[in-house]
Amino acid sequence: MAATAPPPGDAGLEVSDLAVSYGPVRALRGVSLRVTPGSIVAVLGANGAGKTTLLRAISGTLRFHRGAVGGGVVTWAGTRLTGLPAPSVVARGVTQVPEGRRVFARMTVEENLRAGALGARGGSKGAAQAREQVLELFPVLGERAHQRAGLLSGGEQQMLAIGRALMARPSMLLLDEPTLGLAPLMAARIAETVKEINARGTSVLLIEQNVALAMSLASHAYVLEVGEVVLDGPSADLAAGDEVRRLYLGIAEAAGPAAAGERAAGRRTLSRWSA
Amino acid sequence: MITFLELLVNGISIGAVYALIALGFVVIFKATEVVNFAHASLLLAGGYLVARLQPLTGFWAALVIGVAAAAVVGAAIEFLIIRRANVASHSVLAIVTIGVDIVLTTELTRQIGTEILALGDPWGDSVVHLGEVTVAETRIVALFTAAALITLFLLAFKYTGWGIAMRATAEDSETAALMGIRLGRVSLSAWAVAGALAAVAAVFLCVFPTPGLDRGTSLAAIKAFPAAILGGLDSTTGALVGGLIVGVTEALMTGYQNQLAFLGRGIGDVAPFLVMVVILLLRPAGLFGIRETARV
Amino acid sequence: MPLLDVRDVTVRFAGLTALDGVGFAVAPGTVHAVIGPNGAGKSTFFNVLSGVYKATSGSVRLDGAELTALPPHRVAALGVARTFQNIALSRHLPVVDNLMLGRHRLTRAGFVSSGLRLPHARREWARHLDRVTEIAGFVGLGDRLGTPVGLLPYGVQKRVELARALCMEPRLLLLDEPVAGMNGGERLDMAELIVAVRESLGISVLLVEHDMGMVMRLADRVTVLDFGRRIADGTPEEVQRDPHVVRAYLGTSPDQEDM
Amino acid sequence: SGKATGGEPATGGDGVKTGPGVTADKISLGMLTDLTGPYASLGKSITQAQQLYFEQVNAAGGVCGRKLEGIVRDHGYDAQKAVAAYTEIAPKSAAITQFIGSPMVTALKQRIEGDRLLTIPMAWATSLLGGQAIQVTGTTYDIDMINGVDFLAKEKGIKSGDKIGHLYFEGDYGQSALNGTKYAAEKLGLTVVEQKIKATDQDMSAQVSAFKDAGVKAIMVSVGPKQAASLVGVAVAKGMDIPFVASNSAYSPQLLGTPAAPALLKDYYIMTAAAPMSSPLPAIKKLVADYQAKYAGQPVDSGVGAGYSAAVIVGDALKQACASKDLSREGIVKAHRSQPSWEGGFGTPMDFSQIDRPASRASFITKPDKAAVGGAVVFKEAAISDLAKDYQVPVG
Amino acid sequence: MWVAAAALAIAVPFYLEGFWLQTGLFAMSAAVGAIGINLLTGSTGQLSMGHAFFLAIGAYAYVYFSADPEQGARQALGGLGLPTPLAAVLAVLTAGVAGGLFSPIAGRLKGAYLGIATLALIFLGQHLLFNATAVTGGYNGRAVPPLHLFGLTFADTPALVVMDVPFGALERLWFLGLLLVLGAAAFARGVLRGRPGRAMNTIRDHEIAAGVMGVPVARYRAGVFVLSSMYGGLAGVMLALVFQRTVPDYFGVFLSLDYLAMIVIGGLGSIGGAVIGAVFVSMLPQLLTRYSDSLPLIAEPGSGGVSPAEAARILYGAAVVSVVLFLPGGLAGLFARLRAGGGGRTGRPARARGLRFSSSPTPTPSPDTRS
Ligand SMILES: Nc1ncnc2c1ncn2[C@@H]1O[C@H](COP(=O)(O)OP(=O)(O)OP(=O)(O)O)[C@@H](O)[C@H]1O
Ligand SMILES: Nc1ncnc2c1ncn2[C@@H]1O[C@H](COP(=O)(O)OP(=O)(O)OP(=O)(O)O)[C@@H](O)[C@H]1O
Ligand SMILES: [Mg+2]
Ligand SMILES: [Mg+2]
Repeated sequence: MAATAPPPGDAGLEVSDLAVSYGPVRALRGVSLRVTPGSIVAVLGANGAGKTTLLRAISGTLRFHRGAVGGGVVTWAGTRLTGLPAPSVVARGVTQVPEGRRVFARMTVEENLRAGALGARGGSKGAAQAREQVLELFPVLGERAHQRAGLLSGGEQQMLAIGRALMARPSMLLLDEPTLGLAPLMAARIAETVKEINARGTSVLLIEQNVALAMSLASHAYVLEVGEVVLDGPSADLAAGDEVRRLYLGIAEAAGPAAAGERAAGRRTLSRWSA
Repeated sequence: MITFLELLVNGISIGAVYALIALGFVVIFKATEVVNFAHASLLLAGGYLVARLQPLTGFWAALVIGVAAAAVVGAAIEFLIIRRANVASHSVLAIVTIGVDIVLTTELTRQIGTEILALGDPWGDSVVHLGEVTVAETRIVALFTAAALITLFLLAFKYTGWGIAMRATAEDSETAALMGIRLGRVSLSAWAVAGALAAVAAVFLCVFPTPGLDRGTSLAAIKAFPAAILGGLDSTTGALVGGLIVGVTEALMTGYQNQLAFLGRGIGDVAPFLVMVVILLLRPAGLFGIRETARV
Repeated sequence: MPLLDVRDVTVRFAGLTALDGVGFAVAPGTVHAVIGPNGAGKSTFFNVLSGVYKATSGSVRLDGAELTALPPHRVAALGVARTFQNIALSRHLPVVDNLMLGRHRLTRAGFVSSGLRLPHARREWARHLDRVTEIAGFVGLGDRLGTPVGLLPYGVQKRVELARALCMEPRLLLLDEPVAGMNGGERLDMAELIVAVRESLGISVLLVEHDMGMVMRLADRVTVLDFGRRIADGTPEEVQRDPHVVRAYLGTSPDQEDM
Repeated sequence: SGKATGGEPATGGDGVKTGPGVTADKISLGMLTDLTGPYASLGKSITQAQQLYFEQVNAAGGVCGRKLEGIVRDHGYDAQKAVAAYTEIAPKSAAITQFIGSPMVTALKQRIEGDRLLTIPMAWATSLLGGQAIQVTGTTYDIDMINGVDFLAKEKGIKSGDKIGHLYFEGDYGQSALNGTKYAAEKLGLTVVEQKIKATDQDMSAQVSAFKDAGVKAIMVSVGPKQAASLVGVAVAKGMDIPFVASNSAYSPQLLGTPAAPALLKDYYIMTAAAPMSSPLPAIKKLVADYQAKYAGQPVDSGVGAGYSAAVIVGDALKQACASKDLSREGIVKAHRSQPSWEGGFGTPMDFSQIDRPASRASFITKPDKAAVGGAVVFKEAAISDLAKDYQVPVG
Repeated sequence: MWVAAAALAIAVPFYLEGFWLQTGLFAMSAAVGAIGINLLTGSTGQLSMGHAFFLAIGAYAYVYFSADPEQGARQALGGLGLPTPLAAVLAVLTAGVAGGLFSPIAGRLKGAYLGIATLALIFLGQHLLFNATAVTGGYNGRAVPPLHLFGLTFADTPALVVMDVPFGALERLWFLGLLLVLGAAAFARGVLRGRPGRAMNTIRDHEIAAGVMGVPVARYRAGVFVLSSMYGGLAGVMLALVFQRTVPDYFGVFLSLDYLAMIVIGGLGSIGGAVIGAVFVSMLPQLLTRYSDSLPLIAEPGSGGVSPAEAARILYGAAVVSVVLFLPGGLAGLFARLRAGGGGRTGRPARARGLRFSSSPTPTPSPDTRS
């Protein structure tokens, strides 16, 4: 959230024609997208569409999953990120909050935050500043500073994960499903926080299943389907499009609970087991 | 009573040496979650280097160079093998270190051959009299060294970025990388530190009251296992306490073996392991180890 | 008589009270939701129910049988099955093996009879494999039985978890955030599945979920926890109107207001 | 199948009956040694000395017109490897000139006797006595210790009522030696304070404390060189001014390069049946010269003497057997056992005709000496103490 | 192919000399032991460094149960003089009981902690072997009574000649050994593929989930430990029969480590892997020693270079390391891949997998993972 404004005329984050495979599994094919400096861009898509893979390719963590970039490039502020190891990506100001929080369970909250600052530029003064801002965003982390992170609740862990990533004072934040498993209130809080982080100058690439929330945050959205970008555009336009509503936004919910119940009962039955 | 005190002091003094060895295990375990069975061979390598250099350079220079060289050996193991091992489980890596240990120990014992190499340390066979009890000066030095190093590492793990990086890496290397931690460096430094610690421990293992380094020296490292475990594999304080418990148990059981003849002679070698089992029954993660509380 | 009767359950961790005198009852054949902010103690409560944690005090009775002092496998033996908030499957094993594990409590073959492949062990295996196949088909995993779980997408893995729980032929099914991380279509699918389970098998379902739409649609009754305490209990409509609940959990965001 | 024809004794063209390991021009001799385990130093010296002997004999025309050939197998002091190595080389050996490790010899004792294969163990435990084929050379550990206790009583002022300590290794070696000490102590009215250790133990501080506490007046030492050095070093540092009497395995010349040297040079005695390498005996002088010529720069320790004399014993048995035109295994063992007073020039005469007694009861007493070849010099010539004379050796 | 393998196995004793038979028998014993520890370490994820202890229990219990009491010159040796097959069965059970006695530890600990805790068994075991002389014979060990089964004695005497080949102890034991290995492997396979195997794998992968699914985790851990101990005990009995003598020094730490090396080299969690690893680890030093004369690089013993035993150790250590570095899945995985690849072409593994503790082979997944 350090307000390192991108150089003028800069392209922000640019992904072009990216292909990624895990051994024989081709997870991404020719994906191109861009995040203009200072904006929030959302990526939507069904489970397994390749959203996480996209973030891994940007942050340089594919190798932890035996995946490899098969073609295309990722650039940030004009420099090429493809092929760099994760710490070098962090050093260039791009930080990812991993899917599923992944806090260091055996370390205290405080130590988790310190770990987040390890790859940052700017020395201890910068770290102290970042810490202050993180605690301002998430006061609960201050209250629980000396508790082991593994014992926090899911929401608390999600806050810690975001806070930890902010400790590196990124200019580009990659968020992978930050509201996963969060209570409505908390999800809203996180959304607010993302807005606030963005307002302070950090660009955000957001992956989110809660489409309504994603659309309300992002200025632009991309829809991934089986490793390919099938739709993109300003989020307002996308949210209005029928096809998207039906396919990805689960608007069929509108049919109501009773209808769902009937359909299910009609389609699926399981006999009782008698031993 | 004098005997008891003397045995106690002996036990504490040898325990300090075990603690130093155990500390090496703990450092690697904390940083990589690997139980390093190659520690025994690192020990032998460190001792060997010091012993070989000592006639040429004198003890202190040999110690410095030897410790540095052992650190390089440790780092080389990490760089050439551990880093490249394509495993999902830390237990498998532990078994890999057994392989490393076999190769290194075989080659080193071949080099050592039939010799008993003196370390040429400045303490010689002088002893310190504490009342009626005598202890070797080397052991007093070992005790202070162990206490100092252990405190140092305790603080380092808790408060330095290096310590936090190590622990983060041990827990979840991918996420650590996302924090900008350079995994290779962390693991390399852990192994280098373990190598250096092994060399220091080897020095104290091979000076008076032992005549010197020989091919059997590395076997003593086995005693550091119960020391490391009963203290808690991830605890530096545990290494110290564990080392002392093992040393004292061993010394007392050995010293009183005539009174304990019904347990069979040579019980002194078994006793530390029995103590370890009892402690693990009561505290499965060791005295100072953190019990893994799984959350689902 | 309620199927599940929870009275005054308290769980303390060093310096933290995760559950504080919680009590409620679940009627047979109903879907009962437990909701609350993050860290309210919902998963802790599930852990108590399934024997993973010991309650500091209080009692949980299933059909009159006291559960609180039992280890997890004894609780399972009484017919309590659950899924996990974070997927807990054997990633390297194929789906079918993960599901067959659900049959563990219903089968008997031990080391000796399996090792010697005694006829009754083989018959047992075949019989239960049939049922597992049936359940897999019901859940929509019929064509994935041979696939290692680790290769399946997250949403499908969630369904494997549900199927594994069903394979235990439970009387009480605990679902910890079954649709977290799913998109709209998948959520719908899962909701249908839960309805179908309840209707086909008539078992009780205890549901922890943050998706309020889903809770409102599925639950017959809702208990709300906050800071380990029960702050509300009632039908979905009652709970939704409860000001405590709105303040602590739902918030006053506009889309909730007009719901 | 090739296995169908067994290795039955046959008679060669020269009228000499032959058995396994003997062909028309070659006699193969097995050597089961330790070159990589705890006894590697001993094993190396023994093996080299024996190879030196074979070379010398072959240069002089061999035995019975046949060249001697050694088959070396290194078992690294591992029982399984030793058993495997024995299984491999026994069918092709006429005798075994060295077999290191009493646990290994014990493990194979029945098979060796069944195979009638003359074997010289490089171990001196009484448990190895009692068979026709296995020949323990010189004294056993217990007799050395009896002679040692006798020496303490006669020359070091140990008297009835005193306590003496004994530090010994777990196993055959230590146990045999302890038996000797106990026997002598009982005869002389002494009390034995025992301390048993393992080969992996390094630091003898606790043991010294226990000895000191018990007030021992002397300590018998039946451990490895390293432990002996630690014992003596710690004891002297703690101000125990007492004599130490050691079995021959509890000393190695390398110790004189360690901090324990002064303590060892002070009051440390080593009991041995073979004359030390510094002895002026002509046979030993020649051996030392030849060995140093062939293996320049390598230490001439007691293993050289032990190995060489064992090879000579086997060589002499082969020569005897040749004289009676029977190089079958039976013939070799019989020829060997027909020598009641063998004298190879290595210090003590040996009696090979009795299977249930050690070949000799006389021990040299030697002392460490930096300048001497092999690091030890004779302190007292070989002699049989009165105690040892009457001693009934436990067999098996 | 199976017929050819069977024919080969049966023909071996008619052609190969004692050394080979003995080496083969050691490998068979090791195979049984390795299958046992693989059930524990490979399939259940429980590291054990105490396997040698159970081999010792098996070997010594067999001797004690089958030998007649003996009044030696220095020490009396106890014995029950039971029929030898009964003694063998009881010995295996005794090893199981010994494993059961350790179950408070085996059921509660895991990973490195259990590994090092089991090290205590080795030291305790050595202490007992050396000190309980009336049973064990102390440092001398004891002679092993040959097995009598169906009127056949598994010893060199009485002499037996089959098709002109003298059938000594080794030849006779060969067939028994083969049967035992096959039986042990078949049993383990049944266990792994059956209900217990799934429970074991889940304990390895997710302990809490296993408990919640109704698996009594501690009891299962203890049970697998007992089973693996019994395999160790059987391996010990076989070893004793081949050795014909028990030697206490043999059952030390290094033997335990050898077993761990076997299962890693062979392939964790797989039965075939355990057998292949056992053969590799037990044959390698023997072969190198035997052919030391004709191998380049290896020096004549005593000549100062790398001796055969040293070369064997180094190769063995290097094998453990390189398998993990280059052969995920161990030798068994390599064979499986070669087979899958139709011999020449290496079958591309569906998804590069690291070495892991696992059981059944992974079927080819479908790349299509759309939900
Ligand atoms: N380590 C891996 N090895 C093999 N295939 C993988 C691996 N990780 C992901 N995949 C596959 O790559 C594809 C994309 O997965 P990814 O995790 O990127 O999806 P996602 O859009 O993030 O899904 P979700 O919403 O479930 O998080 C999927 O088909 C998945 O099965
Ligand atoms: N094993 C434990 N030790 C200590 N504290 C714990 C433990 N398990 C849970 N807690 C604490 O108990 C509280 C309740 O946690 P729990 O996981 O039950 O919350 P939850 O209601 O499931 O939240 P979420 O909706 O985020 O999953 C949290 O504050 C958490 O930190
Ligand atoms: Mg994802
Ligand atoms: Mg929860």
